[in-house]
Amino acid sequence: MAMAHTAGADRPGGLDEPDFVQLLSPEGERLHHPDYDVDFSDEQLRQMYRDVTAVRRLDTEASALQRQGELAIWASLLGQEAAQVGAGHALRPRDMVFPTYREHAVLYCRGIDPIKPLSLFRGADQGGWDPDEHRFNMYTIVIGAQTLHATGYAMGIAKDGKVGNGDGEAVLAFFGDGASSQGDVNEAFVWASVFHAPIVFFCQNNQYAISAPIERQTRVPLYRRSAGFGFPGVRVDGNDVLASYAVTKTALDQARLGQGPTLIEAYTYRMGAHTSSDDPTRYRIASEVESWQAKDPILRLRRYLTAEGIGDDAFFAEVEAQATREAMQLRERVLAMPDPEPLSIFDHVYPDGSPLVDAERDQYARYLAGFAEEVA
Amino acid sequence: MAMAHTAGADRPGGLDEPDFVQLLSPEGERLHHPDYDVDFSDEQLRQMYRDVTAVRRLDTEASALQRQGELAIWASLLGQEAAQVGAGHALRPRDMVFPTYREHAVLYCRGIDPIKPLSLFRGADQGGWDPDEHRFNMYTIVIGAQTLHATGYAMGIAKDGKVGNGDGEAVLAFFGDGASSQGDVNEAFVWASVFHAPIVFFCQNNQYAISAPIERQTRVPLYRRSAGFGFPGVRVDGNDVLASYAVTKTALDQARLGQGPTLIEAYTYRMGAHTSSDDPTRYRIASEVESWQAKDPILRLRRYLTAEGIGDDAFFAEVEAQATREAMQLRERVLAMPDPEPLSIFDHVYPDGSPLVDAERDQYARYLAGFAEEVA
Amino acid sequence: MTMAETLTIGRALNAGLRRALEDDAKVLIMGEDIGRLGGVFRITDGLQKDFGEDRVFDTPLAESGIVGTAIGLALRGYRPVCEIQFDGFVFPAYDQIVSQVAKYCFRSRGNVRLPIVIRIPFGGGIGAVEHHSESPEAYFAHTAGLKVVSCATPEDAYWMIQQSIASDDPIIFFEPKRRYWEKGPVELAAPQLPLHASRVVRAGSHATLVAYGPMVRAALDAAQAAVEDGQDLEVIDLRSLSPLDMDPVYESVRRTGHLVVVHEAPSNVGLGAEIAARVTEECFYSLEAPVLRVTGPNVPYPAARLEETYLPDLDRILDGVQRSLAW
Amino acid sequence: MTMAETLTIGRALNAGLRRALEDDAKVLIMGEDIGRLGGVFRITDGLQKDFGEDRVFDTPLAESGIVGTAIGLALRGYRPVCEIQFDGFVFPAYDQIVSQVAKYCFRSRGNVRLPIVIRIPFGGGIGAVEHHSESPEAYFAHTAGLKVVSCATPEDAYWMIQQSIASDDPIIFFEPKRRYWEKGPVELAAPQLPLHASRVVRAGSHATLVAYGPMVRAALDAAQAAVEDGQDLEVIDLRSLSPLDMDPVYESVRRTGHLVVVHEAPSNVGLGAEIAARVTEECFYSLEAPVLRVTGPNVPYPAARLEETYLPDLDRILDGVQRSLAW
Ligand SMILES: Cc1ncc(C[n+]2csc(CCOP(=O)(O)OP(=O)(O)O)c2C)c(N)n1
Ligand SMILES: Cc1ncc(C[n+]2csc(CCOP(=O)(O)OP(=O)(O)O)c2C)c(N)n1
Ligand SMILES: [Mg+2]
Ligand SMILES: [Mg+2]
Repeated sequence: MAMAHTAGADRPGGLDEPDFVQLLSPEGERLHHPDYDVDFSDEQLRQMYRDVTAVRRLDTEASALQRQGELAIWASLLGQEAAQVGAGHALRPRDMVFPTYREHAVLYCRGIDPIKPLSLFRGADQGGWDPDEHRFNMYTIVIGAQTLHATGYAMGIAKDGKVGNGDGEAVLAFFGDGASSQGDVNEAFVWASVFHAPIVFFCQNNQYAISAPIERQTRVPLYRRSAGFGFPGVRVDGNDVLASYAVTKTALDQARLGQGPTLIEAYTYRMGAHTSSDDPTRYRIASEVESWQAKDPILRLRRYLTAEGIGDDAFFAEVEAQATREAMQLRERVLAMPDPEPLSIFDHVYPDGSPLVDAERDQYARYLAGFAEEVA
Repeated sequence: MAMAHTAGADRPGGLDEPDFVQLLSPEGERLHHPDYDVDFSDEQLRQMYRDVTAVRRLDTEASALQRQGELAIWASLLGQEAAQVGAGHALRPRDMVFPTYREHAVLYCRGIDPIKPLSLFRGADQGGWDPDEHRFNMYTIVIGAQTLHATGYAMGIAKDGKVGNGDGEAVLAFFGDGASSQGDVNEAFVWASVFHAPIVFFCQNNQYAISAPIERQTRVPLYRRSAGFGFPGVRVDGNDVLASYAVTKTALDQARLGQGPTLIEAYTYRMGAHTSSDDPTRYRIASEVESWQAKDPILRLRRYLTAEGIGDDAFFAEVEAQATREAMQLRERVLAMPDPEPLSIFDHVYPDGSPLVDAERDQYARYLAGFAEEVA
Repeated sequence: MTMAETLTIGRALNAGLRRALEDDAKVLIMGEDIGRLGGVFRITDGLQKDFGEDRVFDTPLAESGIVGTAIGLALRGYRPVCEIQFDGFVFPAYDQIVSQVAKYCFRSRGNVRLPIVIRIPFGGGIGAVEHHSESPEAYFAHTAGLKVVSCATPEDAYWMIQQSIASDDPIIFFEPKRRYWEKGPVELAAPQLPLHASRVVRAGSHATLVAYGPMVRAALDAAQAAVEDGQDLEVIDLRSLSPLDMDPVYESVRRTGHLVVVHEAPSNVGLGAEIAARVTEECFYSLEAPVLRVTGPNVPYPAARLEETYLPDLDRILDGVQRSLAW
Repeated sequence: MTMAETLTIGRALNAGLRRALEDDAKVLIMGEDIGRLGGVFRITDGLQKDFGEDRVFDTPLAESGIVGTAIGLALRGYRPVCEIQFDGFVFPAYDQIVSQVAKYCFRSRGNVRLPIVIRIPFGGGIGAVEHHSESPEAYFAHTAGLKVVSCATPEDAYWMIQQSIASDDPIIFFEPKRRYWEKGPVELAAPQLPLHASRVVRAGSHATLVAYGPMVRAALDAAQAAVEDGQDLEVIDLRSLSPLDMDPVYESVRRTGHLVVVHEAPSNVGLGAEIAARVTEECFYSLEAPVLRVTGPNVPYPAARLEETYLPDLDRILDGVQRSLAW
């Protein structure tokens, strides 16, 4: 065991940051950090391994489904499994999550049926799960918008008195490195700080906003952004599930206890394309991607589990098999997914309904019926 | 002479900040600062005194005109004369200024006819001076919007190659403490940093955004905001015209030399109402205002000039008389200001014109002519 | 039993907000300067004092933040009422309103309701500087998923704000700022109309005037003046700008054959166009003239000393009526 | 001498941008992912490589920042062309567009011109997720001080983008994203029409169809299909959405007596309403039926597998024509 500290280039994406927290080296070596020392049970570690493996497998399946035309588009999380599973495990049941469009692993850890994001990316719906049920908000595609929703929600937690006591609740808000440039995200920082809201901002710095490298958004590491808004920031190795867990848990605990917001920058890498529509060869070189393969988040956990005897080949094989079964089931369910009813476009426009929409629904129904008649 | 450092409460509006730059104490004592030591010539000091006195007098006249119904509204700069005149003197002719709606003193230092803002607040026009002529943009009322314009302009300076060399140019962008919460201002910080633009952000923290005290915008001093965006911030005593000059000049020089942006927080106080429509007694106590009277920016300069023998009673009396003359002339010109022509509302909607607007102008002219006929 | 009181529109809004705060502990009021100051128009005067800073609170100065955090508060079960200080300052929040507030219910297939009210003092006529006199209602009425209303009388102010807060729909609530000081009777016992109903406020037979918000008074004044010329104008206050309650308009136009729509916003792709299109479709054979529009011209809102030129007034409305009758 | 080439709309835009960059050193192209990637639709493909990062550059990810800094660049004498990645992402920039870009010339009494072009790929039909298929043109057309155009053919794409960049007016340039891959001839020598002119793209005598952007093709297809039913439809491509060039429309309607307006955006307070209102006013005695609108319904844009229900298509357009003819 050694003390944490990884060297890197001197750029906003660089690793030579004093606050970079790492508990598991790429080689699977367990490191310790003065502020973030957590003891993990073997079962916890195995569950994390199961989850990172499952979400990668599901992601692979989704990518395949997209290529086969079953999904319109897919936003892969490849490479970001550790950041997300670590954060997902740190959540308590009453905590509330505000994702972007890429947090499939957090969604999975929340216990939401993974078919949900697939129906969204298939174009069958717009992700209509009930945010309250699993305390996981709908995906948000407009970059940064959800950080304000998250902050307002956290203000509501405080108004409800659910902070600073035994049944404290907190909010975990995700956003990307690109999103850090949006006014909304910075306004969310203002609000969270001024209202001392129980919120943790979790920025997955995967180094790209589509084709724009992190240098296009900032000259200094993103975790430093929050200090000027009055709350702490910390950079964590986003490919280290243990560190992601430890840092997120600490920050959520502080939020629940009434100590206000934290910004976490999970330093990671988008291994795949931005989405299935993207062609990353246009803007980055293969060697860069390869260099990150060595930092694979699953590999290092497996190495660690192996070295410690927490997981053996049988365990890994079983996890793999289970992940494949899940993926196959998911595939079948996607293929069997019915298309939505045409007239459903008129539903739920307004909670209280609208005569304009009602009239249009009726007119459209008559129009469709006209075709049916013609055909008959 | 003593080293700069003024104590204050431990609040975002507090004064006990290591970077607080002061060169002239409220008592008129000349202080020195390791980073901002400037030698002022006597004539420079006298000119600054003339300017702070003139703008205060003009401001008083404008307030009076408003009360007499000659202006629709007035946004007084009372208390902020030093911050603005210091900044105004630090500008070079080719530098470009982006004001809010309160920078009457900067406008004055730029050599713009002070009737201009009065015609705006009278409602006779919307401040239509030519930004290029005096390199002073139009007033901007939408909070924060101008910081992006300023940043874009600064990017243009860089594109023109007017940076890092002898004829370097820079931009000075004003905004308020309240504006710091707007997304636009934070986006301007992102852009300025990423494009290394020759711009100085000058935040007049007058402690209030209408009724909202600075605590409603931030938990930490505003000058610290910029570090997380990758450029330096400095807090200056905004009631100290020498410090304001020194800090602004240094920052503008750095910008011109290609060293990128700086954020200046001029710590000052809005002595009057937000505008003539406002009633500050609803949200702040008299003793607070009184405590700032002791820090009056003009008083301390006068004390210093007196102590140093740079200005004597004759000088002060002459300056006062001159300011009064200017104010009286201004008053007369406001009273004589003609109302705009009704049909001018159809002018300058588009540089290239529009058939829709032309048709409406014609129709309106006919409509007005109809009245004339009726009367005749 | 009636419990009528005479109030200004401003005081009626204040009373309505107060009652909403009393009736439902989940109601929150938030915005710039709405606490101690009571808002720049004093519409929230005294509410923070009486209901506390937890329920009535000043926000930082950023409109996207106001609406964006209101969404989060609504997701948490609150019913936020946001004040936008002036019409021209709603645009920084436009993304949150159009892409988030308007769509949440639909995209969640009804799982999420956002009972948010966004209050906007709108329109000109108060001698203000730029961005303080805009009429941006068309931008919201064109947006599916939003409802848009505007009150024109103290009684409507009092009830419509309460009905808006009680509604689960997101509502853009336009307040006729130049009429804040106009007085009228307010029946406190119960509302006379549902929120989304238009109303004939003056019966007439020669031509129909349709208006809303600040222009209702202008239309009534025009109708009054027209009496001298022997013309009997019907005036309809739309009250709801989206959805529109058109039946009273159709009914009226079928009788009068003439319709003039009045609003301050520029005509181009404005509410008047929609009303003209629908009325023409529904009353094609009743119309004796095309629907005419008397609106602000298609130019940016001008400096205050030109606003009388810009704003529709009694003369311009009557000119519109004459043109319609002479068609 | 003609120099015609066959290009897709996407390539024609690219060629037009290239030529604008060549013609005027002050032209800049800026936006998200428009550099090395060439834009998500490759409209700016190769331009950074050929004109350098100073003139064609990626911005940070924030639309208000894009438009706001473009204003500053324009004040400095540049002619920025901003790409908004998708229609649904223009709203964070709405304040800068509506309150700043649109008003600068007017409020400066002509001292300031902002020759900014804001390119927006718009409309549905590409199977995208939410916020990628919006038709927000009415929000801009209602705004005095902006001009709004949309191209429907490769030739117009090539010339209208150049004309827009050359114009001193701020222009919102809507690109029919689902038609980016459609091919057509492009005359490279000189444009046939000024920027703000509408055009009869198919002559006909029984009824008039008005469309713009992606719906021009749909209208032409409908007219083609109508031939089988013995109907001869005239199709007009508006091209300019603000100002509207209505004379060809009036002229057509005076001949046909029937008008159907087609757009993807919801009908309520949309472009179709404006056209209906104006045509009714100008052609009151020629119309044999009210102007009908075939548009997207007044609901948020739905999930991709419902967009065929949402979008006007050949059948719905013909249904509109039948209803008009049967009035
Ligand atoms: C307001 C807005 N602008 C543009 C887009 C288009 N867009 C989708 S994802 C993306 C990049 C996001 O980058 P980042 O925040 O780093 O998240 P990541 O995709 O890397 O997870 C962009 C520009 C959008 N969705 N919303
Ligand atoms: C976008 C926007 N929202 C609200 C307003 C209304 N308003 C005008 S000044 C002001 C306070 C500004 O405070 P600050 O930035 O501190 O500047 P100061 O007036 O103190 O100089 C507000 C809220 C506005 N002009 N623009
Ligand atoms: Mg990213
Ligand atoms: Mg202030």
